[in-house]
Amino acid sequence: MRVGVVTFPGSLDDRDAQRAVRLAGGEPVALWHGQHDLQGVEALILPGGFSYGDYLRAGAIASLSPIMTEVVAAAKSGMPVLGICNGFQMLAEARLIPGAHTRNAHQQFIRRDQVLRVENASTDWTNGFTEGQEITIPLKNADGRFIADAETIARIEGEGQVAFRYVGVNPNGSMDDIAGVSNARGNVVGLMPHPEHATEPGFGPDMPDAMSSGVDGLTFFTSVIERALSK
Amino acid sequence: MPTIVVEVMPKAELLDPQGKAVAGALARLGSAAPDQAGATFTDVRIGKRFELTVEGEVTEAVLAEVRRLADDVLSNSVIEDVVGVTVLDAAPAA
Amino acid sequence: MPTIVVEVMPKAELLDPQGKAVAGALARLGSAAPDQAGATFTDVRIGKRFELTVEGEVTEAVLAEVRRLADDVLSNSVIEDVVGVTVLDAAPAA
Amino acid sequence: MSINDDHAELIDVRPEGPKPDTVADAAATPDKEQPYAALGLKADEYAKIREILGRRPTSGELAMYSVMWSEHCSYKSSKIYLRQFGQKVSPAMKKDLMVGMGENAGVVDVGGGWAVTFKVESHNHPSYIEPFQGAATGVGGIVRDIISMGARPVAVMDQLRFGDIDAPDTARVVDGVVGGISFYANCLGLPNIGGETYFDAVYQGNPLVNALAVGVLRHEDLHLANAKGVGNKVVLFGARTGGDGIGGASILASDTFSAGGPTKRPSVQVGDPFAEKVLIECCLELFRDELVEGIQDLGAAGISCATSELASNGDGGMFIELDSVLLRDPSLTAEEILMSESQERMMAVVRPDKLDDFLAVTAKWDVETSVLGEVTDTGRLVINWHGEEIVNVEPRTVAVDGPVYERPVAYPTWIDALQADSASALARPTGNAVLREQFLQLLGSPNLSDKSWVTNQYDTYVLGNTALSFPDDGGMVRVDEESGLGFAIATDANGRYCQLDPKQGARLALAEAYRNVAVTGAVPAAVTDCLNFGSPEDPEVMWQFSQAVEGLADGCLELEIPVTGGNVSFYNQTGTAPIHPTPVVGVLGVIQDVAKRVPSGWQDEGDNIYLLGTTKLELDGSAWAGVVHDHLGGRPPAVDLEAEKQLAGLLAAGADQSLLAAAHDLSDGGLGQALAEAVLRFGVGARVWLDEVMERDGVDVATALFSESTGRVVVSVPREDDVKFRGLCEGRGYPVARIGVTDGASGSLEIQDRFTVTIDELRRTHRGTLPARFGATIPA
Ligand SMILES: Nc1ncnc2c1ncn2[C@@H]1O[C@H](COP(=O)(O)OP(=O)(O)O)[C@@H](O)[C@H]1O
Ligand SMILES: [Mg+2]
Repeated sequence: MRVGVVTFPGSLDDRDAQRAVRLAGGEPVALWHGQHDLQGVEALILPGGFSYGDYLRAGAIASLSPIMTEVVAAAKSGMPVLGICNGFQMLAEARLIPGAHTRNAHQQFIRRDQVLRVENASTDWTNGFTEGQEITIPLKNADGRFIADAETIARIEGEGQVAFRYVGVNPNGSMDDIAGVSNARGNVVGLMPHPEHATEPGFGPDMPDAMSSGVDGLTFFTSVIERALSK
Repeated sequence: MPTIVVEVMPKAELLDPQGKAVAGALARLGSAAPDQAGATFTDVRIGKRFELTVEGEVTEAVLAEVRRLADDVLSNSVIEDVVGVTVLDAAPAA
Repeated sequence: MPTIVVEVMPKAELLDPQGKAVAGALARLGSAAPDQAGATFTDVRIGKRFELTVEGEVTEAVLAEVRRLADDVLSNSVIEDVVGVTVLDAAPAA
Repeated sequence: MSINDDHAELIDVRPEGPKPDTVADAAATPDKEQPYAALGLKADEYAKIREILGRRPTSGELAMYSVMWSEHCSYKSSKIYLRQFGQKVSPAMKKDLMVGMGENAGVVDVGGGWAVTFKVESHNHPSYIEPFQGAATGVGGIVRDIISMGARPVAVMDQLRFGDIDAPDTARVVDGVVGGISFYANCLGLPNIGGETYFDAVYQGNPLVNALAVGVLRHEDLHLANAKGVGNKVVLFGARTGGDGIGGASILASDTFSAGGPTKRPSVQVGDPFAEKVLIECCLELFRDELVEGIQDLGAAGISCATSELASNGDGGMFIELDSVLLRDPSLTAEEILMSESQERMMAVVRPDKLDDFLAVTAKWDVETSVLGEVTDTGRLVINWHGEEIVNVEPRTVAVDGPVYERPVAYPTWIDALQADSASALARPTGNAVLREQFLQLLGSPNLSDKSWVTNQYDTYVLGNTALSFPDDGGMVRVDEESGLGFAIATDANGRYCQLDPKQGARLALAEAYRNVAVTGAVPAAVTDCLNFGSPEDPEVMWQFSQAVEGLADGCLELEIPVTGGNVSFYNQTGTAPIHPTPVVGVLGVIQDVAKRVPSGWQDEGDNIYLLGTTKLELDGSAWAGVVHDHLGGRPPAVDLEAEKQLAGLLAAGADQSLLAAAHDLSDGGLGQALAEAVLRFGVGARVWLDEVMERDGVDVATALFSESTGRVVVSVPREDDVKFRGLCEGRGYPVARIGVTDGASGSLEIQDRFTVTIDELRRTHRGTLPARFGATIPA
C-alpha cells in the first residue's frame, strides 16, 4: 500500500513516519506541501514537527498549504488520513476534525512516554487494537491541550469520536483527557502522541520487560494497511 | 505607511491557563507589596495584537479583506474572537 | 468590572520571526487569490494584548501600578515595548 | 539581487544615508580621530592596524578589525596555549581525524564511509541578559557550525551552570535558558541526548550556557570554509540582515558584568528556529546536488568574519558589493551591516555555471538569497558600498593574524591554604542513621537530584535514532540504519575540582567524560572542549587557564584521543570575582552496533552487581563535603589515565560480548549516588554489601559510600554470564568486587547492615528538588 507522508517546511518527524510505514509493510511516498499531486497514494500521514515554527497557531499556516486542498478533498472522500501531533493540529485548523489545540496548561514543552487507552478500535487507523487496550506511545509537544466547546465535547464523546484518552497522567490539560479524535466517518484520525516513535525495537519507549522496546505504535500503520488489503 | 491593528482574544468561556498563570503572578506580587496601590485583578486574559503594515491606501475594500483574514487566518473561531480591526496613524478609510 | 488593556509589541529593531512567517503566509495567500482586494502587507508584527479585569475603581494610582506591572511583569524590556495601557468600558479614572 | 519573489515587495529602496568613509577618504584624512577604544580595541592594536594598512582604517575596516580581533573571535589570550592541542599528538591520534582544530568543527572518521563532526560552544553572557533568546541562539549558532562542515546535524547537548538554586534570580535564568534550548532545538528537530545542570553561587550573575551539536556525513560530503576558484560567486543566503546583536559577541565577550554598575543592554539577537530548520534542509540539498564549493556559517562578527575567513582560507581575494545584502532594516550603515550578528545566515562560494541551480534550490525552500560578489586573485578583500570602496584589506590580517598575547600569569597564593584544608578532617559518619540521612541529603541536593524537570522539555525521539539519552551516562545515536553503527557522547566538568587544582580538574573532566562514554559500550575516539574562565587580564585566571589547557592536552595525549575543536569563553565573572574554572570536556566514542549499548540502570532481577576499581579516601572537593559540610578544600581525586584506558577496554569488550546488563560510572556523590541512580533508572531494587570493599581498600563506610575516587564503575551482570565476566576482569587485571545483587521484588535499595530505602523514597527525594523550586509541570 502506498502511504503518503507530507513534508511541510518545519516538519520534523516525516522521515520517522516514512520509516514506520516501511516497518509496517507499506510503501512510504514523500509528498511536498507546495504541490497539488497526491501521487496516487491510498492513505495520508501529516507528520509531527513545528511547521512554520508553530508561529501564529500550531498547524495554522501549514493548513493553508497548496497540498491541503487535496488532503481535505481526499479525507472527505474517505481516504484514511492520520495527523500526528503537528499533523493533528493541522487537521483541527483545517476543520477535518473538531476542536482546537492551545498551549499546554503548564506552559512548557513536554516529552514523556505516555500511556493511552484506545477508546475507539474501529477507525481506519485503530482497528488493530481492541477497545480499552492500554498502549504506550511517546508524547512530545508544546501546544497539545485539546479543547472544544461543551457541545462539541458532548457530541464527540457521544458518537465515539474520542479515539484515545490519556491514562494516569494528563500531560497537557486536554479536556476529558482526550489524546486523539477521529472524524465521524472514522477515516481521519488525529492524536498528540507519536506512534511512529514506537515502531522499532531499541528506539521506542521503555517497557516493563525491556528498555526502548515499545512498538505499540506499529498497529496504527498495520491497521490501515491490513484494512486496505482486506477490502 | 498605514498600519492596521487586529486584536484577537481567547474566547471568554474557555479557560486561559497562561492568563491564569499571569494572574497568579500578579496576585503574588500584590500580596508581596501590600503598600502598593493595591489593585486586585480578578482575571487576566492574554490575546494577540497584530500590526499589519499596508502598502498604499486603506480603502474600505482593504479593510474588508483584513477583516476576512482576521477571521479566517489570524484567528481560529473555535477558540478565539477578533475583538478589533482598527487603522493606526493613517488616512481614514476611503 | 472595569478592564485595563495592556498592549506589548516586540521591539521594532529586533526580528519578529512570528510576524515574518505570517507575512509570508499572507503573501502566498494573496498571490493565490489575485482577484481579491489585493492589499499588500509590507510587514506584520505580532505582539500581545492583555486584558486585566480590576476589582473596584480604576484610580490614577491603579493605572500607575498597571503601568509598572506592564513594564516589569507583562513585558520583557530587553526585547519588547509596552505600546499601550488603556481602560476599557469603565468609569474614567478618578 | 533578490531571488525570492514572495518577498519582493518587502525590498525597500535604500534611503541616501550619510556618505560612507571610503578608502580614499582614509588616505586623504590620515589624522581623523576614530573611536577604536569604544569598539574594544587597545591603542597598540589600533596602531598595528594602521601599520598593516599603511594608513588609517576606514570606519568599515575598523568595524571589521575590532570584531575580528576581539577575544571572542581572535582567541588572542588563549592562542599560545591552545597550540598544545595540535602539538601533543601521536600518530594514532591522527589516524581517524579527517579535520582537526581550526575549522568550524572537527571531523572524525567513524568507519563504513561515515564521519561524525561535533563541537561545543558557549553563549554565556547573552544568556544572562536574555536567557531565552540567548540560549536559543546559542543552539542555533553551534548547529550552523555543524552544517558548514557538510554534515546533517543529528543531536544536541547542553551544559548549564546557574547560581545558587535558591537565589532570587536563578528561577528566571533557569526557566529562560531551558525554555530557549527546548524551543530552538525541538523546533529544529534535533534530539537532545544529554548535558549537565549545576547550581553554584559562583555562577550567579554569570551563568554558563554551553551548547554542543553533532552532525553526521559521508566522507565525500565534507565541505570546508574556503573561497577558491577565481570568478566563483560569493552568495549570502538565509535570514535578512538586521540591526540585532550588532557587535554583540565581541562587545559582550570583552566586558565584565559588575554588580553595582550600570547594566549594559546591548541589543540581543532573536532566534528563528524555523528559519534555521529550513536553512538546514536547504543546505543539505545544496550539498547533495554538489552546488557549493565552500561554505561558512555566520556567527559572531557576521559578514566581517565570513568574508575574511573564506578569503584567507582560499585564493586570498574577494570582491563584495555590500549593497547587495538583503536588509531587514534599510537604515543600517555599512559598518552595521559588516558587524551585524543576525542569526540564521550562511555564506557560500558557488561556481558561476551552478549559480542558477543553486538559486533554484534556495527558492524551493523559500530562503532569500543574494549574490554579493566573487572570488578574485588580488589577494585583497575589497568591499564596495554605494559604488565606493570602503574596505580594502589583506584578509589574513583580519581573520588570521590578529594580535596574540602572552598575558601575565600568577600563581594564586590563596590556593596553598585551600589545598591544605582537606575534607579528610571533616567528621565522617559511622552510625547507620546518619549515613542514611547523608545519603538522602546528597541524593536530593540540587546538583545530584534528578534533572528531568530540565530534560522533560527536550525531545529525544525525533529522527528515530536515539539509542541512549538522559539519564544514562552518555547519549548515543545510530548513524547507519543498516549496520547499527553509532556514536556516543558525554560531557563533563567539575568546577569545584578545578578551583582546587585546575590542571587536575581538567584531567578529571576528561577522565569522567571518557568513562561516561566507555560505560555505554562505545570506544572513545575524540574530544571537544569549551573552556569557561574569568578575565584573562587577571593573572591568576590566566594561570588557571594555562594549567587547565596543559592538563587537558597532556591527558588527551595519554589517552590517545585528539582534541578536534572547541571554544574559549573568558570574562565569566561578576565584579572582580571570577567563576570557578569550568573546562567542559566532551568525549565522542564509536560503537559498531548500537544494539549492544549498555544502559546505566538495572533492568533484571537477580543480576550480580560488581564494583570495578578501587576506593580511596578522596573526599576533597566532593559532593559530600559540599552538601553536608559546605566545604571546599584539599586536593581533588587522583586520576590514572592508564587505568581509565584499561577500564574502557574492559567495558568495550564486556559490551561487545553482551555480558553487561548495566554499567554506571561513579562520579559526584560516589558509590551511594551511583547505586541510587542505577535503582531508579528502571525501578529495580538491589541488595548491596560494602564490607568486602571496605576491607580490601582499607576505607571506612562513609568513604566507601561517598568518596569520588576515579576509575570506578558499577556493572550488573546476568548470572549466566558471570563466569565469562570474571574471566574478562581477571584477564585484564582490573580490580573487581562483587558487591550485591539486583532484587526486583524488594522494592528498595538495601545497604546490608547499614540501611534500607524504598524506591518510593529514593524517587521522591531525587525527583522533588527541581520541581519544588521551578514549579511542577505534571504530577510525578
Ligand atoms: N541540561 C541538561 N541537558 C540534557 N541532559 C542533561 C542536562 N543536565 C543533566 N542531563 C542528563 O541527566 C543525566 C544525569 O546527569 P549527571 O548526574 O550530571 O550525569 P553524570 O554524573 O553521569 O555526568 C545525564 O544523562 C545527563 O546527560
Ligand atoms: Mg556519569
